[in-house]
Amino acid sequence: MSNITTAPFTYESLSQLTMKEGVLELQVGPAHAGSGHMRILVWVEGDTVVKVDPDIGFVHRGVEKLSEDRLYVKAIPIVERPNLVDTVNANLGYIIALEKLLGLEAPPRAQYIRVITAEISRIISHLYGIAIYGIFMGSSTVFMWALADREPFIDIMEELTGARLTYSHIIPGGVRWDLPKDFGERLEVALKYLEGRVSDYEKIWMNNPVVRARAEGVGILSGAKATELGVVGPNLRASGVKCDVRKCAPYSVYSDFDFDVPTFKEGDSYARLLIRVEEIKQSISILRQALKNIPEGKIIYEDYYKRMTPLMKSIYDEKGRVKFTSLLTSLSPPKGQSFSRVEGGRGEIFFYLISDGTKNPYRFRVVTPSFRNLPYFTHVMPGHKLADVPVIYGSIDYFPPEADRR
Amino acid sequence: MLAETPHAQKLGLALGGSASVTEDQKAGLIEVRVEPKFLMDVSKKLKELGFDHCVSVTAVDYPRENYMDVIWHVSSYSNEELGNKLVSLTVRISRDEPRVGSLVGVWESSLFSERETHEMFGVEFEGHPDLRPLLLPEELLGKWPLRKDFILPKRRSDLFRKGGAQP
Amino acid sequence: MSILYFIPAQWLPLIESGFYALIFPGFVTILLLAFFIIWFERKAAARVQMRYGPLWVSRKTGGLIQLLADMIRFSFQEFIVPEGVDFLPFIFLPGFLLAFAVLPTIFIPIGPDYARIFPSSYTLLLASAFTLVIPIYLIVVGWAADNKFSFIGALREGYLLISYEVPYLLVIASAFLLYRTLDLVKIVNIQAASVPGIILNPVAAIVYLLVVIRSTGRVPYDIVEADSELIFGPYTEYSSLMFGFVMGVPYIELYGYSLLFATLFLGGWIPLTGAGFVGGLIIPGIVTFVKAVLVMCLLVFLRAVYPRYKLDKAIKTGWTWVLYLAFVSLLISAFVSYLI
Amino acid sequence: MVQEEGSVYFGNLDEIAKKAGQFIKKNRLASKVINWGYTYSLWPAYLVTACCGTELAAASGPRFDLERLGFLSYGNPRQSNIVLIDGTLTIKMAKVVRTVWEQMPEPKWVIAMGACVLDGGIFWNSYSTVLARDILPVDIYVPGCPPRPEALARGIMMLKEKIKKGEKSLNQPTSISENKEMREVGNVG
Repeated sequence: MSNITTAPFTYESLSQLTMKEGVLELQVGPAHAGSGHMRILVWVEGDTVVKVDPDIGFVHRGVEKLSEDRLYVKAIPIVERPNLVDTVNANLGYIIALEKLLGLEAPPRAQYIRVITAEISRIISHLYGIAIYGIFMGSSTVFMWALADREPFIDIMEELTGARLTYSHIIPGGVRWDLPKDFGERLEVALKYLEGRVSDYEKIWMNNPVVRARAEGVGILSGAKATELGVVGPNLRASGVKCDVRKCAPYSVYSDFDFDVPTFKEGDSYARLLIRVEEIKQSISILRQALKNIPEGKIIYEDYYKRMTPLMKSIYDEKGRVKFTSLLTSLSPPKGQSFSRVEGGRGEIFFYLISDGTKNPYRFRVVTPSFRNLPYFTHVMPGHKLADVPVIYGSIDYFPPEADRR
Repeated sequence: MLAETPHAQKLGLALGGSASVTEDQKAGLIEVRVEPKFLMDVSKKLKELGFDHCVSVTAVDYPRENYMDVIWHVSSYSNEELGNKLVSLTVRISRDEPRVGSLVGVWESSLFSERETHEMFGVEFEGHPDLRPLLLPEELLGKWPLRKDFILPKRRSDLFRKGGAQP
Repeated sequence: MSILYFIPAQWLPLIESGFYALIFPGFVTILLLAFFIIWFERKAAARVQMRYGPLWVSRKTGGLIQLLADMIRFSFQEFIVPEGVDFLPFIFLPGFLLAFAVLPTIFIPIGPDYARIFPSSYTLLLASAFTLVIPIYLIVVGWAADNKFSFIGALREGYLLISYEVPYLLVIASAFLLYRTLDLVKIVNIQAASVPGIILNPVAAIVYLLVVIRSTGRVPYDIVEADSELIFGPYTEYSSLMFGFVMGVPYIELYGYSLLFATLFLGGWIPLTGAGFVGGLIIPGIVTFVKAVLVMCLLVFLRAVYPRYKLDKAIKTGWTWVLYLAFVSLLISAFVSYLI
Repeated sequence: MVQEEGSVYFGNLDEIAKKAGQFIKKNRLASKVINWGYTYSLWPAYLVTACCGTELAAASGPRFDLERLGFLSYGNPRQSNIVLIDGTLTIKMAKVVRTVWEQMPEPKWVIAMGACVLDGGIFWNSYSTVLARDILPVDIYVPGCPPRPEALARGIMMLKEKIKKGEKSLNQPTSISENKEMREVGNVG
């Protein structure tokens, strides 16, 4: 199937296409088992897709506008909601941008805790992506397995933060809770379990002849084209472009860790599946290193600790818990701008903040990976068969609420 | 904080006199400010230098001063040295007639972001191939929600016009 | 025998064939079996997926009557006839589908004494002929529903029908070549004298199973229904009881195919044999029935393992490998029948 | 008596259906059996409106396994009987939800999941969201942001109780084209 030639993408008017004889317009979604929260307009000629037009915005809730209307701290939950599968990385990206504005840096222990939670979140996100890929290809077993394997990690995060998905764990200057005592052992058990399961996936899913027949050679995006279209994350690396923000522009304490950036040169749907599994393996290794090397110390910025009330200080010393101080709710960074780039589960999350010296951000800009992966619909899908549409869709791990967030 | 650092100087030399290049050291951001008429040339030069993809297109609204900043954030995948840099290419345009050239011809990755900026701010991207609305429903078209004069309700009671929150 | 005493002797064959068609292995058994097999499918898949599957509806039996609840719900839901459908085909075809799915079972003997009920020496031909009618109705259903997804589903059915019908007919031909008769009772008797057909010609059995998976829409060949692409293809617009019908059709079809498989390749009622209605039909019939149900369970279980195959590749496979295998099975049949 | 077109084949279908409906309503045993069938066969249409969909997926996953309760996510509104609004309703999505609701055969129910559809949640002053009660007659609200799968399971159990008692939702919003309030949502600025 390597001889698929991607039809050149042209912006001919839609009416012309629908008038053409033999071309059928299909509206896939939003109430469709293979669409998620978006509408994909697909024009097919025979069984071949001629043109695809993603119609997004069904989950557009105005995250940017709402964040400009809220206090800096109150924007954290709003930032988390669109990336509900991968909340920690979104949270982390926003906080890094905010800390740059404020001109402070979290202590090392807090940074390590951030990395640990971010990597757990990446594992959760990748497993969710594999699950969605499975159900789009018609295999409910992989959907169920991947969802089941998320649960141990959700449990661990729940023990740490008290919520299943929306943790709001990272705050300006540090994190809200210190790790519980037996956190390391519990995480190790979960990691061992996951390692065993990954080999199970390879047996039943990755080496399944039907999966290979459907995914290999489908939805090829070359490295050069991927660069031009600006796609991000595992999808980009599956096309052979070695760019991981954790490596090329390290943030937090990622420069302390020794890990690989897996790449595949095929750039097809199958490579995009494999790369997620490889990244899970890398995340496991990062988590082990982090657990081994985590330093002792404070989990909140020194200056903020000093300015805590005695009651809060006592709570912090006893339970390792940062109570929300009035300090955090009245943050007003100096005038200026800042940005952050974070490698989330689906790719690079970009935050851009402009402060005018008040308590609300003047301009709050977030670009999420799914939004930047939209060219997969317009550029990769045409030229394939109709049955390949859900395969490509599933392989790019597209999460509509994330793309529509603004 | 805005300073003529070595990076900025190098970039300024490469871009020629049509752009003013500064580096916001605190943010780690290289700012390139251009006049609208030089936008195309500068963007092409940036692409030649290796900034091969556009991360985001956005606008910042300043209603009191009556102008808008349209910002392209660009970075690089192919050049590892440039990979950890982020360049913001800023154009200041009038708020009454927000028109600016589209850079889809230079960075194809800015296609969807420009569509979005158009519907959120009303910025007209000249030469954009496809400026249909992307995210907003029909009811909100032409209201430019992200402009600063689009004000959200401040109190919850404003929302319940009919009174009584329960069905 | 005391009850039979009061019944006129000339009625007995009628009652026998009525029992055969309506109770066992006919209509009632088929309905119960459809309930069971759908439950088994959901339950087996759930087992693989580390879940319970349907349970709370009757916890002691493990949710066995889940389908009863679904059926009651379907029966009393509103039946929507969308604007723009072809009214008569849309209304009547689910019934036809159901009827034609049940019909093949009438021609398939489940016991040695079957010739009394349906004296014909062309039962193999009749059974396979009636099983092959259903896809045509499916195509009509997809056309009548006036929905693009239904239409595409119907087209897919058409493509697949043609590409897999040829291997199917070749397999039937190779069975004919192997046993040199079209009478299924004789076919089983030949197997009783030698060995079951699956040993005589394993290639034919494999091709047969492939075709069954395709034409009943089992995973990985659920290309026509394809819920994440076509949202159940030809059935998209059906609601309430009509959907209950069309949902049950593939399972009933599967039953017919499995019975045929049991008689053609698994030796039918071997090792039991006998005469009379009970001894020659019902008791050996249970053996055939169990064999058929096992085949069904195997085919239904594939859902837990495979994702969906792709249309063009399925057609390509149908015209290449499956067809080659079918020809090979023809050669093997010729060779084996020369030996025995 | 003039025969209407179509009644040639079927007799007077409407009359028959009416009589059957009345019989079922009067007959307590029949209505009990039917309601039993409904309670164990709740199939939501495959419609995800926002981010609570991830928790819906987790709820149908192995750990919580809502299929135990006879709750099976199904592809198509024509064959399902629940609209499960999982998460924020935007104006754009609300139209779709209403369409899906109108495509569904009677009887049908609505479960609204998440704080956003209940009273707005953290998106309460967003410019593009609406509340579920303006769109559909909601039977059960499942609060939470996002609600835990257990909460969803409890919502389903409550819906079962409601079906057994034969209760209907009190809120009957008009169809979307007549819903003025929704049209005005964009005008808050």
